[in-house]
Amino acid sequence: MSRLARSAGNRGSTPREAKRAMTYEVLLNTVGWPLAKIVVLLAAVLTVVAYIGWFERRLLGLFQSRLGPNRVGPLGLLQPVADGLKLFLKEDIVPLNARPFLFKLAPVFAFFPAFLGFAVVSWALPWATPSGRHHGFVVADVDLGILLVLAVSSLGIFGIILGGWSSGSKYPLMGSLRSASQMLAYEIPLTLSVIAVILLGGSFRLSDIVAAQQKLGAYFILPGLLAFGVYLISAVAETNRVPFDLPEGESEIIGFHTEYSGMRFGFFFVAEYANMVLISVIAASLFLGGYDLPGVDDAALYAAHPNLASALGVFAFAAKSALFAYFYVWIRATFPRYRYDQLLRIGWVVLLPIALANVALVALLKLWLLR
Amino acid sequence: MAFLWILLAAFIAACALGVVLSRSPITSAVSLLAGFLGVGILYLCLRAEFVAAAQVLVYAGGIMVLYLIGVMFTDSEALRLTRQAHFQAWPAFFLVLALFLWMGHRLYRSEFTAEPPVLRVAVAAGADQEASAKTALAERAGLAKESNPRQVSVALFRDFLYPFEAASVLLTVAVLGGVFLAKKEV
Amino acid sequence: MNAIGRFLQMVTFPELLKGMAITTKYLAKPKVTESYPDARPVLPYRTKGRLHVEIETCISCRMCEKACPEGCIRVYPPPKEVFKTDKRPAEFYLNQEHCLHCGLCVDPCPTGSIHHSQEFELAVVHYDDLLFDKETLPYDLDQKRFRWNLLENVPVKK
Amino acid sequence: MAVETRAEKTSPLREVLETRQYELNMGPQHPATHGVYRAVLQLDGERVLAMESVLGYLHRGIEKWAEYRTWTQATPIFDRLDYVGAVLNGHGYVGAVEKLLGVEVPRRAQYIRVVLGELQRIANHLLWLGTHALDVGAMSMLFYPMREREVILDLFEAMLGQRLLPNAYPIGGVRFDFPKGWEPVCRRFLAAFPGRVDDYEGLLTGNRIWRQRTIGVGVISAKDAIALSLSGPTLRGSGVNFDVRKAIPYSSYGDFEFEVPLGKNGDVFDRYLCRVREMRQSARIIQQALDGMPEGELRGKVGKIIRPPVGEAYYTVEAAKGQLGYYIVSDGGEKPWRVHVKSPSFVNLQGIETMSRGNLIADVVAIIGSLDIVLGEVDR
Repeated sequence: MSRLARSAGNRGSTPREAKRAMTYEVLLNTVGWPLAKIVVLLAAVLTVVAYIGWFERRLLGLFQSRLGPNRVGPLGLLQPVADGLKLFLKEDIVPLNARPFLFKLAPVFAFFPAFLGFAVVSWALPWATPSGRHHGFVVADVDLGILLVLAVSSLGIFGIILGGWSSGSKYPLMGSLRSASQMLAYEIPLTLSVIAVILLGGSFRLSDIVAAQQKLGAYFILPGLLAFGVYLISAVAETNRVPFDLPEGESEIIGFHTEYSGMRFGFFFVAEYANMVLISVIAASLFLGGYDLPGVDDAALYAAHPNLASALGVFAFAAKSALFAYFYVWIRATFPRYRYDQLLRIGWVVLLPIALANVALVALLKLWLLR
Repeated sequence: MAFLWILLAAFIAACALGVVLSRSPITSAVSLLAGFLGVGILYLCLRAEFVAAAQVLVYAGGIMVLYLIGVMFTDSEALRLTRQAHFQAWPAFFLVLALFLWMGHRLYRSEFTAEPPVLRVAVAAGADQEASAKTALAERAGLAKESNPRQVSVALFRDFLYPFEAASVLLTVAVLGGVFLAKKEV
Repeated sequence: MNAIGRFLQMVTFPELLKGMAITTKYLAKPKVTESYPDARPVLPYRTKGRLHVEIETCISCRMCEKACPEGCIRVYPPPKEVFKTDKRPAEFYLNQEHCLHCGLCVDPCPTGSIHHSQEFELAVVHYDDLLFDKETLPYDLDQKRFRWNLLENVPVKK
Repeated sequence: MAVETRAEKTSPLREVLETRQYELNMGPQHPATHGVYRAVLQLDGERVLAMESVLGYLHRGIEKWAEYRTWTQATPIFDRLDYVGAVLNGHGYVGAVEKLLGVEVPRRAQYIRVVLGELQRIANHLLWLGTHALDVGAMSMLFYPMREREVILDLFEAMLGQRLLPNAYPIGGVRFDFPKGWEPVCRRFLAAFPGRVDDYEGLLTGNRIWRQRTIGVGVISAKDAIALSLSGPTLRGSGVNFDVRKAIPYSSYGDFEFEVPLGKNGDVFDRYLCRVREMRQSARIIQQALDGMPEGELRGKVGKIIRPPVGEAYYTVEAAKGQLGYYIVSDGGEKPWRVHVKSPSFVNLQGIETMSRGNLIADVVAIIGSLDIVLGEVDR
């Protein structure tokens, strides 16, 4: 490390040293910074995911005239730690009927896609360092950001299907069947509603979509109100939450993870909350302007105080995402659960035509009004 | 990069063999899934991110789910015990071998150039169109820098619009036929 | 008109919003949870908690023993010569493990020596901790000062 | 048809790929069966083709148990039949013994029994509402009714000393009068209660998800319901006007004005509506009973040792689940010779096979919920 630092300091003294400095520079840009970003992002996301569980339970408690978890630590803030510890210490049971390899693989399949999607989310305007470099608040600012999220999140279903099937039990099997048909039914409206936003924004890249909203002067929730509604409903269905929590359906079929215990169950659990966070974050940046500060001219602020704008942007983004998380909990506190056939009917007969028509509508809107 | 390619190719080939050789249908399906993902990564290496995303989204996320459901709900233990269609194995082997040899031959004989087919067609048609084709090419080169989805959309909606639409008609017909068949059985 | 109204109701879902308003209403209201070990509940006087027996006033009449449907009370009167002067039981066994908390033993007691207390935390480490004899019987110091008025079931100062 | 026969001949995989039914054991450990009830479902996909109830996991031999106790000692055990409607159970047994003894229960005691019984009915329906709604997925609806039920249980504790299994009545009357300060609390509860029921209805009755989940599900016609001798709200949901409180008024129920809510279609939704409306009616009855509470004795003339004359008696009350009947036979001794319980949950459970045939698994859960069974009473 010290040698590297020295070589960077005496830049260009000898050709060999210069080459080494360049290698160092390249390594830093291709491996170092992305890795650091990934670590920071993963830590942040994991913390948020852990506390979204606490948030949900507390909020549900408040909705239901009770207090929610408040025993572990102040305000119950250490509850996620206790839960995690409990899951880790529990016995890991593989049923006799199960297919051991797939049974063990399935939670991993559920776990990783849920976190992969965060890589393309643009959290704020780039952070400026004193040396004049700009670091984007994004791990991979690729062309097809939102498309990548959709593609990767569609993989999460394999964890559920394989987990349910490989348990070798009827209840999880039914859970995984429900889950599979539900995901298929709601993935299309979800994608179509996102496509409407992509049409409005003119790019797959999330930062471009936010920039387009800033340019338009209005968040896409206004021109894409229908898309927003479709997105909201199908996102609830995609994350298996009330009123579309049939794959779990804890009073009916207990769920695809009936046979799981310990940390393997924990993986599913964390994946579900990670998906919830991801879908809130995506919704915030697609429809509510992401890190745009409402009522503030972001560009001017960024020109004056770039880092202040960035920091405020992260907070605005978090607040907007929390709005969605609150909404999900609110819904969970209020509604009963749909039935399997009703759920599929809503997906295919109601949401899909609306989403299709909406794409056409938004295209016309784009052609005539927002040129 | 070449090393990565060899690794991926070996992985995909292994997955493909797993699909064919495995006795348990669920293992076949899972190896097919792994193969799809491998191909997706291959596309990523070729800088065809859009195609990679589409591959994962459509094949891995959509079609494989249907396969898996289909396989899951058959009695796979009984299926494993029945020897299926063994009389077809040898003819199929020779057929595939012939196809493989033919494809290898074609690949070996063909020369790879950086020029896209449009230009070659234009050159063949005459110097008159060459200029317009060249401007198209220059435009494409500009696009290549710009973005991946745009390239795909230009290819689909400008260069190959008719094949694209024909394919969509074909798919619609297939869907209708599927619905028809399914309805009849119920 | 009716059809239009129904359509409007379908797309604006007022009933779902009403439900959400109700949950929001309770979000702001005070909560009903009692944080039990921190805040001890104040139990009403008639609460039938653990049985307490005042051996000092017991006259070994064995009415409670006969009344108990589970047979969890055993009273052994003292020998006859002692009984003439001192009616306190020679031994008194109480099996709290089988107690139904029905209160049937309290009704017939002529001296009000056996009664339910407000003690409700009956969890013990071992079953044997629920078996009591004369020495270990729980004994309510607060209620010792009172006699039991059977009809009214209210405490009366001695 | 021709295609199919050819396929039959040619495809060796036909047997493997054929669509088959399968059997699913729902319970005895299942969150939606409200205890240790087990249903064996024959399923085609998620559709129920046939259903068989398997009972007896909670059999405790309560009827036999009572034969080994004196008449008085047997009272607390009948609380444990339907452990969420204990006061009403006790009322049934005590009433039967009083009938056999020929004891006149004082009017004040009768009114107190009405008040406590209707409170218990509300408490039972609240618990039913919470669990039923939770089965269908409405989570908050578990907690809101529990909050009100807690008030009722507190009232029970202040009045009877216990919350759940209070051993409420001695033979011949009631044990205690209302304690000081009890009536105002009860009246306050009654004043607030209709608003709370409005809230439940706001969350469920109009809600389209709830309606879709319950309307047209688990239908049983009035004819079938009578043939299966269902009773209580389960029967009235099918539109049959039979309520023991009206048909055979006991314990001065004739003095009070109340309606018997009836359903129309006999589906889950109608049974739900019946129970919710019944709660409002119960509150009305309590109000009337508290207003018109007569003065007087609390207990009729009953000896310390109860020895009913040789004979038999049948006494029936409208318990929370339906018609609860006690058939008792005395041989003139201190102990009952025979106590037989006609328990509403057990009888109502007969209807489940008719109701759930052709429905989905999720509907079976809703139907079990709508029957309001308590396994303690089913298996006795």
